[in-house]
Amino acid sequence: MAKKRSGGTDRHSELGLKREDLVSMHRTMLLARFCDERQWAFNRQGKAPFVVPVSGHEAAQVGSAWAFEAGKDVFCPYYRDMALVLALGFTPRDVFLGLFGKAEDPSSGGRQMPAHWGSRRLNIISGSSPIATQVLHAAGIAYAKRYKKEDAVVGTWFGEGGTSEGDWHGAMNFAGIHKLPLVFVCENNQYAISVHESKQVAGRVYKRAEGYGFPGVEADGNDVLETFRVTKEAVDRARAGDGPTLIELRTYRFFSHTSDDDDRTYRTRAEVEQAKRNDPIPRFERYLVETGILSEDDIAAARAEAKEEVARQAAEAQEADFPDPDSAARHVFAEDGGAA
Amino acid sequence: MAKKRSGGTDRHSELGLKREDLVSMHRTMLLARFCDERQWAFNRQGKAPFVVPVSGHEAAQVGSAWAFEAGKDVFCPYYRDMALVLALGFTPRDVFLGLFGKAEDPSSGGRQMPAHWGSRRLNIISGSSPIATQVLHAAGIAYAKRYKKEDAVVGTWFGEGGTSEGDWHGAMNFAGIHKLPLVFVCENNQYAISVHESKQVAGRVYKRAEGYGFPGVEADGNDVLETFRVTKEAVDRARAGDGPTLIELRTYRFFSHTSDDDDRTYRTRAEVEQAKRNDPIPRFERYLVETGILSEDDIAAARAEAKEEVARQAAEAQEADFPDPDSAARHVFAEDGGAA
Amino acid sequence: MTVKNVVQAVHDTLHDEMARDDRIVVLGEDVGARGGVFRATMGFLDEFGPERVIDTPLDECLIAGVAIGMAVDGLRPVAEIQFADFIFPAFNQIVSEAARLRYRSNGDFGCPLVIRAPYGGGVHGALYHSQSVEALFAHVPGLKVVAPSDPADVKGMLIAAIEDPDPVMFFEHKKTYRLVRGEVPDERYTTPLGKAKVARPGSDLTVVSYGLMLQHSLEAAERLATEDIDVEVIDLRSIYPLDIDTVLGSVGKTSKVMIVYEDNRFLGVGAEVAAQIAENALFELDGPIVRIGGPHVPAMPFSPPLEHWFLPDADRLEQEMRKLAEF
Amino acid sequence: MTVKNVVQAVHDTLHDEMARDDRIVVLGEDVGARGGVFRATMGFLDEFGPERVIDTPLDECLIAGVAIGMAVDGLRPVAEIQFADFIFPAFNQIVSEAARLRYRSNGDFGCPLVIRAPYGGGVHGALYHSQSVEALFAHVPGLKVVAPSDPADVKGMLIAAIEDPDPVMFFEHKKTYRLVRGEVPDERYTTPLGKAKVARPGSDLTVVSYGLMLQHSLEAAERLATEDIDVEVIDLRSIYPLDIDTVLGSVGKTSKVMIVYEDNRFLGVGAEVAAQIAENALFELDGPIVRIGGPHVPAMPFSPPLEHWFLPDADRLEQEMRKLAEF
Ligand SMILES: Cc1ncc(C[n+]2csc(CCOP(=O)(O)OP(=O)(O)O)c2C)c(N)n1
Ligand SMILES: Cc1ncc(C[n+]2csc(CCOP(=O)(O)OP(=O)(O)O)c2C)c(N)n1
Ligand SMILES: [Mg+2]
Ligand SMILES: [Mg+2]
Repeated sequence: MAKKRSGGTDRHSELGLKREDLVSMHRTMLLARFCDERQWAFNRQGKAPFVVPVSGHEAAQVGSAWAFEAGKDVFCPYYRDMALVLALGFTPRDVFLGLFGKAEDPSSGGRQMPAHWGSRRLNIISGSSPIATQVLHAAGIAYAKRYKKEDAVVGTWFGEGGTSEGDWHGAMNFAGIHKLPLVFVCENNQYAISVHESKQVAGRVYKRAEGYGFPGVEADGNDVLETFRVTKEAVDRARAGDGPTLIELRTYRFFSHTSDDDDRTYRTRAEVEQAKRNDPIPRFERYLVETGILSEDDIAAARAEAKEEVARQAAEAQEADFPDPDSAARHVFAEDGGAA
Repeated sequence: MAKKRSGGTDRHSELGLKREDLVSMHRTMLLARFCDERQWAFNRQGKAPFVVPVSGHEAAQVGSAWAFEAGKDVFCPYYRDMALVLALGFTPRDVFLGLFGKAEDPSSGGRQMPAHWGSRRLNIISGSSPIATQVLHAAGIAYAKRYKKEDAVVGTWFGEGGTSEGDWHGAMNFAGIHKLPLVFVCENNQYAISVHESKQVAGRVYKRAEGYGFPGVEADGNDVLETFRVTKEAVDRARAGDGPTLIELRTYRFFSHTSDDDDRTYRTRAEVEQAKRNDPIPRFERYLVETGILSEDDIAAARAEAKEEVARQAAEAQEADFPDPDSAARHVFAEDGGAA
Repeated sequence: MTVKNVVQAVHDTLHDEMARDDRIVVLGEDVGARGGVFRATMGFLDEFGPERVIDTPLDECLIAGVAIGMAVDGLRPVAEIQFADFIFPAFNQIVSEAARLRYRSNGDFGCPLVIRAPYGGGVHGALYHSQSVEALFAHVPGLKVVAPSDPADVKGMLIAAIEDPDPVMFFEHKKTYRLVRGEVPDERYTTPLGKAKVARPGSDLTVVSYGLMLQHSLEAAERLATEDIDVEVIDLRSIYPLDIDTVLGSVGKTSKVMIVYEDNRFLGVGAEVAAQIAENALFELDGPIVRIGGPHVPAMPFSPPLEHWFLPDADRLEQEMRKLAEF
Repeated sequence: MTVKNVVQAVHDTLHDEMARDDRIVVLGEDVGARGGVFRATMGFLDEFGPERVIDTPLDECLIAGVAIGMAVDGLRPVAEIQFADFIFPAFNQIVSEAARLRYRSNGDFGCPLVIRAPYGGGVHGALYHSQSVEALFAHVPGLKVVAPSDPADVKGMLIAAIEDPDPVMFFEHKKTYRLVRGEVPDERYTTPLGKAKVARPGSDLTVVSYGLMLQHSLEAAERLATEDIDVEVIDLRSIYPLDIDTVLGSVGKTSKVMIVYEDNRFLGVGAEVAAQIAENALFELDGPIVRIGGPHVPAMPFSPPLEHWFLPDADRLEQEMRKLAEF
């Protein structure tokens, strides 16, 4: 039912996305953005020692997440993926529990740094700091899924810096050899901390796929419909047994790498401002308005509601308890001696 | 001076190869083949616990070696490269000193397994057993050469199995980013011990290069003029400052992986016999005869001379002394405290 | 009971476990048609098929990382690293990932993974087919590290390792593969990880060892028995958890202790054993705590006289034991 | 003399050495425009140019492997691993290659390489920005491993490391970067690798430490001085070579010894120190050899109460020292 409303071309219907999807995608992007702004505020107030920003990556993450089936598919994200895990079922409260290192932090009970996502319930595999290790786990899981004849696709996310590690090479190779149901999503924001893509990646990321015998595609990572589209194609291929795909989503990170970084040493303000003109959220909102999905007022209301929700849940997380010190000794090994 | 003799098309003159080159290349290939046969004989007699065969790879190694300038260029080979190091200045005696673990073994004084080549004098960088580590050393050396403005090209050799390690990926990436004067030579014999290429390499080796932004070429690894030609082109490009090249030389290993292996578990005799019909030495000899470089008699004489030479030098190495036991404590660290 | 050598025990145990539990897969270099370079998985490909017997690319990082993913998703991978010397490309995946997955997820995820690797020297393996690497892993919280060398223990501990909900590094001394033979019960059983055993009871001197050095220690002890020096030899079997109670019990009896290990001495397993004895039983000792370990030289050179220089044998151990007994 | 903190000492020393020797290049992640995430190479890119100040791809294996190649070809690479926790992808290149190149070539090739890495906890760095890794490398023959924590030592030992013809692992405790300040002589000098120093003389008890724990030990010792407990504190500085003579000299005087280290206790540096004391000075001791080290738990959880649980502080060391002194 592709049709124009208010003069905008409907690109979502042919992708199988309904109005509710778009509204929900928009809300998820807003939640991520406001969680990010809120966590920076806590950091400036000295209440959060470490912040990993997501702003700029919302379209890449939410669009690609939407292409998978929650509850069935499996996710191996990296630290930048706050919007992704929000799309998969994390709440803002969960995010802030992790930020503050509280006992109820679903990822690690306060053991890991913020943004080290994980949840068995949500099929989000616990991630670490060492870059790109998760892509091999994704390959192993994809192999296991097929071995068990389960209908599941595995997605793994990483920055363009992550493509440099040997783990990434190994995962691409293994996935290609076994035609695994696996989707590789590169969020290429052109920097690994301060190192520019030109010093990081010889050639182009998406072009690497051919050398491993499967398709690589490049897409505008700031266009949520586009990131959904290319990922959906890849997920469908994987689910049909046609093997892996490498997707390169080109985007930009608006803030410093983390709160420990100062990006003014390596990026001009002009470059950052330029990139912000391509902010994926206003861009999506223009689409929503043009196609008549939401009015300007609807959007203002959605923004207010999301901001309010984030503030409320952040406050809740702030009140939560720290873990008991002695709990630090637990879970080095299984406690019941039983299987994981 | 490209001309036909005795009906064969001259392919070597336009490559800049003279009669003496061809005779010398032929002799080197023969030396390698006879060293190999001799070392297997020692192994069967219980006189050499460990043998790494080269047979089948002679054209790949000798042709590629000939494209470099000895004394100036730098070499990071792997264990299979006996013909390569013979081309670069190793003598059969050197080979057998290593085989027997004798004190005068130029590579390691008997410390390493046979076939772990190294010689500062010959710019052959000492290699280890862990696969593919040397390709990163080659990248570092190539960087250093350019930094020092020395006119040197670095060559590194590895099997198709070696392309799987992260080190290989890192070296390809670094070489591509810095356009290093580096030539990657893959001796693809379709097996890594027993593992077939189809379980080793997703896609094709030579096609990987494009993903790193530089050329990859495939060539018949059993045709010594062809391996010379493609390598020479790559060396020339590197020397001209135009960056690295990946070369995939397709060949076959005639014997088991090493004397510890038994290839009958994973290769049919028919397959091996078929491959031997493409033996690079008779093939080159046909060329030499057809173009009138050598007569059948010349070839018989060259074979007899090479075999005799190998036997003589092997016997010499057999007589040589073992290292002094206490010498095992030396060279963990520099002895003079001075620089390397 | 059937008499087997170590590698047969590995092969048969792995075979029988795979036959009873299809969550178990083996993966590594040459584990398929070749049956492993030491033949530990011989015949598996034909019997269990290529989906369960996976010839991987030549990339140990991949082997470990993929195995972790499989373990997380409910399989029971048994990965083979062809030689322990080649485990280092996988170091990050093992140490940062397998070892920390449960802890970092506060118990939400586990990693029931076994990594088998042949280690040790005395086989003309030179610098890269001879190393002992157990100490490097035993230092890392979250890993269990075992090194059985008696075929019956190999069976019981391999089953226990596969059943264990956490990652287990299973090191097999390659020289013992064919050298050490023993009776192996035919029925299925497990031998708990983390328990040492008294391999030879004695009263004058405690020798703590494992792997190939255990065999040399036992031989030296037998010889000394003819001189009325009665040596108690303890087979550690497990490096982490370390069964210090069994060691201390023996030391309490003999008052003298020697730790014999093949790995480089400095910060090898003997360092921890010695330190724990020094912390707990200092005043029960009638002699210094003696460590016999590899010199601080890369293990180990190829040429026969050099390899022999590196590796302690029963003769040398006999002398050292006699010296300590007479202290 | 100029008062500097540890990271300034690193920066200034590296800077001055680069200025005098153009064989020196630095390479690592973010060492260029960013000047290193701890600013150890701040300003270098502008001054020395991108050929000598190399922002590498995010691949530690590459960093080590490329640096080895450079070292072999006559440069003097100083590689930075951004956090010691991320050194494991480089483990194979360091342990199999850098450490063994000279030995395996019978002295034909050398590898004059320095690898710098910030290590240690107490900075809310959680499980992957807090680890101590020195023991893993000190076990490996062919590597020198140092961990100075006094700015003057940092200068002298960094120059010595760069001049050294062999690979040196240079570990800098990141918590000391800004915490520890001291006078640094302005002229160029080297401090030999492999020598411990008496950081505080005393007569009742020997405490052996390094890194952040050295600072806590010194503080605890000062407090105990008011109770007439006179603690001698030794700064190991170098893990390999280990200056056991200085330790034994002190133990001979005090008859009591405690080793304090932040790394996981099991097979950490303290194990080797304890073992060497037990071998050499057992009968000079009036108390057990006490090791205070990290629990057998991945170092170290993020949440403040958990991190505090993991990391010993001066209070706890004071108690432990008092207990041993009164033994
Ligand atoms: C193995 C390893 N090395 C270094 C680091 C330090 N580090 C953390 S994030 C990062 C940059 C990652 O860049 P990229 O993959 O492009 O992701 P982005 O942060 O840009 O989203 C680095 C170098 C690390 N975490 N792990
Ligand atoms: C890191 C590492 N893993 C495993 C091995 C054992 N191994 C030695 S050679 C080899 C196969 C290499 O195959 P390839 O690179 O194709 O070279 P070829 O022997 O075929 O010439 C393997 C697995 C090793 N030496 N190093
Ligand atoms: Mg990036
Ligand atoms: Mg091959």
